[in-house]
Amino acid sequence: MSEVATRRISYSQALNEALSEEMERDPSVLMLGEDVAAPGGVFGVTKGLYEKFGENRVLDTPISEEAMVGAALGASLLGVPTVTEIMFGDFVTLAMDQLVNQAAKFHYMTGGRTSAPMVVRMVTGTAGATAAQHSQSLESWFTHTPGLKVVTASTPYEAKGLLKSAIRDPDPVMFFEHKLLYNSKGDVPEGEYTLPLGEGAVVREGTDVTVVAYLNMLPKVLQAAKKLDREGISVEVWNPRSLVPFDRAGLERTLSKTGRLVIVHEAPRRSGFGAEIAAIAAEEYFDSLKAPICRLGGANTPIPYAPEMENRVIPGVENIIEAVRQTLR
Amino acid sequence: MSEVATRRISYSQALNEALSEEMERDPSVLMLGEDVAAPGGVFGVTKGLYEKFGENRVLDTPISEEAMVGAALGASLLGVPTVTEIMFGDFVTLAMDQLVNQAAKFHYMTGGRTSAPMVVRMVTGTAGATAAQHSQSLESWFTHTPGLKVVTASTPYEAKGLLKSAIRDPDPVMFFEHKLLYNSKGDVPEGEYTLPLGEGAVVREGTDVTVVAYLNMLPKVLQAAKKLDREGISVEVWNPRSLVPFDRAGLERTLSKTGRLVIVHEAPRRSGFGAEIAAIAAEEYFDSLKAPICRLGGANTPIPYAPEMENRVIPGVENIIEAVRQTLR
Amino acid sequence: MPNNNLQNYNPEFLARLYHDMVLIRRFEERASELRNAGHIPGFLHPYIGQEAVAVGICAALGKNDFIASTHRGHGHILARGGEPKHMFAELYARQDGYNRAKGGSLHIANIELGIIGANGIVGGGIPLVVGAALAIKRANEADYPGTEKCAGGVSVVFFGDGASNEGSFHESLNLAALWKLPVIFVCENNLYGEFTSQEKHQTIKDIASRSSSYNMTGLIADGNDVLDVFHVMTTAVDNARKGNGPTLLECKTYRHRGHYEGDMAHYRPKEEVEFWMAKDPIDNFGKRLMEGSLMKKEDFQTVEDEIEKTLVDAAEFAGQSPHPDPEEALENVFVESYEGRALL
Amino acid sequence: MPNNNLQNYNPEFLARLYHDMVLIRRFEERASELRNAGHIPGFLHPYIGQEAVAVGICAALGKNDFIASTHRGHGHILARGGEPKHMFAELYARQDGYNRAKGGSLHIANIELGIIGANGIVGGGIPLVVGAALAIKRANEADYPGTEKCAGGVSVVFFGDGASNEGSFHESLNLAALWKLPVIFVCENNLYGEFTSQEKHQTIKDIASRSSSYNMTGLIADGNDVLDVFHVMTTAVDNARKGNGPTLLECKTYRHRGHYEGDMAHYRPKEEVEFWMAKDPIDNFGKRLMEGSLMKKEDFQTVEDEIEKTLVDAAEFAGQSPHPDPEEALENVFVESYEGRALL
Ligand SMILES: Cc1ncc(C[n+]2csc(CCOP(=O)(O)OP(=O)(O)O)c2C)c(N)n1
Ligand SMILES: Cc1ncc(C[n+]2csc(CCOP(=O)(O)OP(=O)(O)O)c2C)c(N)n1
Ligand SMILES: [Mg+2]
Ligand SMILES: [Mg+2]
Repeated sequence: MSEVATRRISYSQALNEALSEEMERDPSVLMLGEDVAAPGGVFGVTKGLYEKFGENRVLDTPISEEAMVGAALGASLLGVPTVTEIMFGDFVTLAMDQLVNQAAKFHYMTGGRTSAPMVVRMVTGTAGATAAQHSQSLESWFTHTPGLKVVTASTPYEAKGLLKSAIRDPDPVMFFEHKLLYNSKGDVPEGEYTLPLGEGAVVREGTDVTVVAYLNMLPKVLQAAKKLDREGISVEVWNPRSLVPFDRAGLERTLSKTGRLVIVHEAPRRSGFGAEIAAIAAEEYFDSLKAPICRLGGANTPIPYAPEMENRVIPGVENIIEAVRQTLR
Repeated sequence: MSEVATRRISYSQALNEALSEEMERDPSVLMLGEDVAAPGGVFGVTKGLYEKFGENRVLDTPISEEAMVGAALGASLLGVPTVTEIMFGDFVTLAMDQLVNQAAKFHYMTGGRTSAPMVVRMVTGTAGATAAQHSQSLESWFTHTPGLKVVTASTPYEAKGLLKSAIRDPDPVMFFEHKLLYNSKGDVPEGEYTLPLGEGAVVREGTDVTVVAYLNMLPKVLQAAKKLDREGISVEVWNPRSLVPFDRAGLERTLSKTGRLVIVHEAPRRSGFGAEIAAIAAEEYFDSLKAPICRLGGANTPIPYAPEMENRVIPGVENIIEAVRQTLR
Repeated sequence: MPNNNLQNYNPEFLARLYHDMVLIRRFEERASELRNAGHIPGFLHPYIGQEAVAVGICAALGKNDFIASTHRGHGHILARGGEPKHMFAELYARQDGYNRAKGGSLHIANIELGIIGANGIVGGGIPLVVGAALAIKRANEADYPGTEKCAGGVSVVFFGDGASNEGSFHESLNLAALWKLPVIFVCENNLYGEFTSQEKHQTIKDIASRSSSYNMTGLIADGNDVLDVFHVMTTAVDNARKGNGPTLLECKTYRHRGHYEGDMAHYRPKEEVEFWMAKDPIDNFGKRLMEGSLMKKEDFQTVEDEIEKTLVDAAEFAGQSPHPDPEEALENVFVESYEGRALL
Repeated sequence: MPNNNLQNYNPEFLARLYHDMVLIRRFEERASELRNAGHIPGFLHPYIGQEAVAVGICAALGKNDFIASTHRGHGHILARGGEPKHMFAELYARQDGYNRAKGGSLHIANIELGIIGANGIVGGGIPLVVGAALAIKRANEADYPGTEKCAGGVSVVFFGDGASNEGSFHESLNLAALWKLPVIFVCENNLYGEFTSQEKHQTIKDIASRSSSYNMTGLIADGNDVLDVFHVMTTAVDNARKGNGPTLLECKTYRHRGHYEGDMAHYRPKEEVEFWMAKDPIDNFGKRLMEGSLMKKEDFQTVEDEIEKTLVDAAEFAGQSPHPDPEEALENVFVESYEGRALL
């Protein structure tokens, strides 16, 4: 790999750059959302775009998620790509029909004769005692909805590269961000780049066990891996980046190397995307498995308010370490 | 087991009896839905209830799924149990917020100080060229939503016994029925009975492989099992009945007997409930597994209109036979 | 300004309106026969009785305009230029269908013809036209590839009285009004949502009055009078093109048949049915054309003959169109290859 | 019939209104301080400026009535009889909180007090009161266990101008009107939904006018005048209890602070803020009480002192309440044991 000049910027700035560059590249792209224009979004991701691209391209919507997403779809069907922000991922519940029955199926239902280049960005995850209706991680639902692509961004580098790809993608993309990552910093190339959907990444090489993680579980897993290193346990950390399309070959490569699998996500364990990964492994790479698979997910509970309970229901570094040890037992 | 007098009735009649008996038992139970009153529901499940219980207890709603489900929840929070029919399961997309952010979480968010005894019945599955927006099987989403119970009814016996339990249950229950089962007939006890949620059933005993199935895959699996019997393959068929709560002990029993697992459902394979079952097996019963797990699910596509394509995306008897054979290879 | 007076219209235009209504009627009758004969696997929601709405509305539209439709969509699609042969092929579930047999009656779409699509979800199409209008607005503002396909256009959604109770109706009207988008929301009030009459699903009579919640123009047309529909629609379209924003246009009408093919509609009072049958949009318009000496008896027969031939040919075309390969079911989940904008 | 004339009211009643408004104001100020001091982990949406609405509305309610609230819910809950100590304990995330530290500010509920709950979803509570009213109607019709807890009641939902654009608003009003349910839909129009002003989220000024879409009574109250709110609400409640159906009641008001604790609200014009500050509901009502010789200067101090003590005690109670055991997080997903109806 040739040397690429990079800068250290925040995840949130990386997203902002992606939006800005893509809106510049393609004069038709529109952005929609609640308080995304002058206010720049409640998490500040869209700051400055309204000033730069004007009120015709960065639109504040009333509080009406169903119409907002439906309108994004309608525009995209006519060749105007849209990026829609759902303020908290929990509110996607109000737009499910437009996403699931309309956006996901349009291309298919029309025999391939339409295309819906739309991105729906949403923030996910538990942080800061925002309780049950502002803390969920709902990505798994959308992986069960054929016709939607599902992308998670875990670092500033991914945030920018994946969001740019998502905006250029001809299909509807559900783009998941995490509250706790917005301020995290990382190296991002100076120039233009994109990251393909459907390609995972080995974030840390190791030989004893593969830990799959994304979003805010990734930094926790990396911490755990460091600690485990001191115990002489070598952890390979693999990040699928996009859940749909899913990089099976990447999973296979790491599994055939380690033979042990731990999957970590913040969403409730039951029927989370970890179940799908575990099932793939148990079906297709069964013979490479040297030990039972271990899934670590959020507890099968709503998210409680009190911080000590909040912590209890989300996998922590210690849980990850314990899970890895157990897999090696 | 002592002899119980039975009759042969249809699945749809069994549901109707459950509704009627429970509304008689408890004078507060209300029923809501689109065209459930005088018309008796588009699938005829609620026929006669309006005549029997009157317009104060069997309510036709306007076409507004969100308010309908929210109203059901509001009534149930005040101690009035409700049974709501969503005409086609696909339309549940319009009521997701009330189900997921409200009903599922109320008991939890209030520290256990409220209860929402509500049932949401919906018909699911692919049949009769009803295409992408009238054919889905969405049960997996709700298994990923802590606070909701998820029940499937695969026979008249189950339909009546499980629906009665669901209505008496203090928690919100998502109750899944299947289009193609409404006219199927089966033995149902004469008198009062209920079936507990959280208890699966061995539908057919066998020794070589366990096939897990529910809803309209169950009769297909039974057909396949019969055919396989002639090849000398002994299939145990296990029906979880309720997905949440899930009968782990039941799964363990059958797996420890056969050591081989095939899971069949109509919902898309990716992130379907089969993934969860496979993951449980690969985590907890790994050592009893003699072969890779095999999941058979709907294709990861929307449901197409043309019958020949419809057939292609839903597991058929031949696919099941092939999967079982492969697991034994 | 067009109005309800026959003399103000070009005779060919009037003949076309009549023709299009009859085409829809005969198409629906034929579809029902073909379904009963086992050629159509899915269910159908016949548009019979409401023809004046689809035809009057679409007659006011031009090339860059878009419509979104409903479960009861055949009439809209025919009025907007859908070809019976590709529609029958779709209903037959054959390769030459508009949607290559993947959609069926509930999902016929063709963006090139300005048809965003029928829709199986009641109210599901309403937000889509808000978006289409956004795209139109964007095309009006800026030049980018595809602009020419929708610049200057308006977008139109059909929906029923029942649909006017869905949240999507409310949210979409609010949005369109706020952004002054070129949308015409066409409510076909046929007095029933499935088996439930209007007074059992809402407490108002004039759905157009709901426009006041959005400070939007609300108009009512006699949905059984194609010229009235056209006339009122023209006002709405003019306003939309001038940038004066959306309109909620209610067309009062009635479906002659049950909710779907097979529903005997016993829930409707006999007098009501008779009242509306007497207001048949085709018979009445035909009579007016006769009285105005715009069509002669034999002209009607000519129309019928021509349509009969079209439909016979269309059904034959559909019957001869190949069945899809089952493996096609696995295609088109995602766009396979994508160079530039897919459609426009 | 109550009205806006002080002389028509019992002095104790008036004093209670004043007291309750001050209690809310001081509660919110204190909550903000406690949050800044690190005692409250979650975010807060202060109700300051809108006190007359909560107090006027709840003063018209009785024991069998129910309210559902919003993200900006502390005022409603206090006005309905919520105890500051259990509220602070909830905000502190302690065991003695109304929701045992599982809900926090956005979810405080107590069915025994007639509080169905605050709600983190804009518009999320609106359908719930339609259901509560259904339960009330059922209790009025039939005797079954729990009936006595809600028979004869009405149910009330608070929501904002922003929420009036959600589909749930539309669907719920339609349903309540259709079924003539005893619901009062109280829209607190404080001119903003988050950072977006009313004219940027809808094209109407009077949200009450949306009642016409449902043939429902729509009323407007001066949301900064507690007596006017009470007066108008009384009419609505009477109507509901008499079986005359629901009302949409808009209260025009303003929040003094930002959308949430920490929002500096720079998006609001200075003149607008000043205009509304001069209409402070507490100051103005206090002045009227003085002018009417219903409260003396020292009475105001007594109210302040009493409330100060209540809040100091409440904060102390909250601070001493035990932290939840983290393992409690795993409880209450489902009802553990269930004998008979859980609540009523
Ligand atoms: C969201 C949703 N709910 C319910 C249905 C079932 N359904 C199909 S058509 C229909 C009635 C629609 O009534 P209306 O909007 O008046 O249209 P009409 O059938 O009269 O043309 C219903 C309830 C549906 N398809 N989608
Ligand atoms: C469904 C949903 N969308 C968006 C939000 C984020 N949000 C919280 S409060 C709020 C503004 C609500 O405005 P309004 O209804 O006027 O109430 P106010 O805050 O003025 O009291 C928004 C957009 C939410 N909580 N729920
Ligand atoms: Mg209708
Ligand atoms: Mg507001």
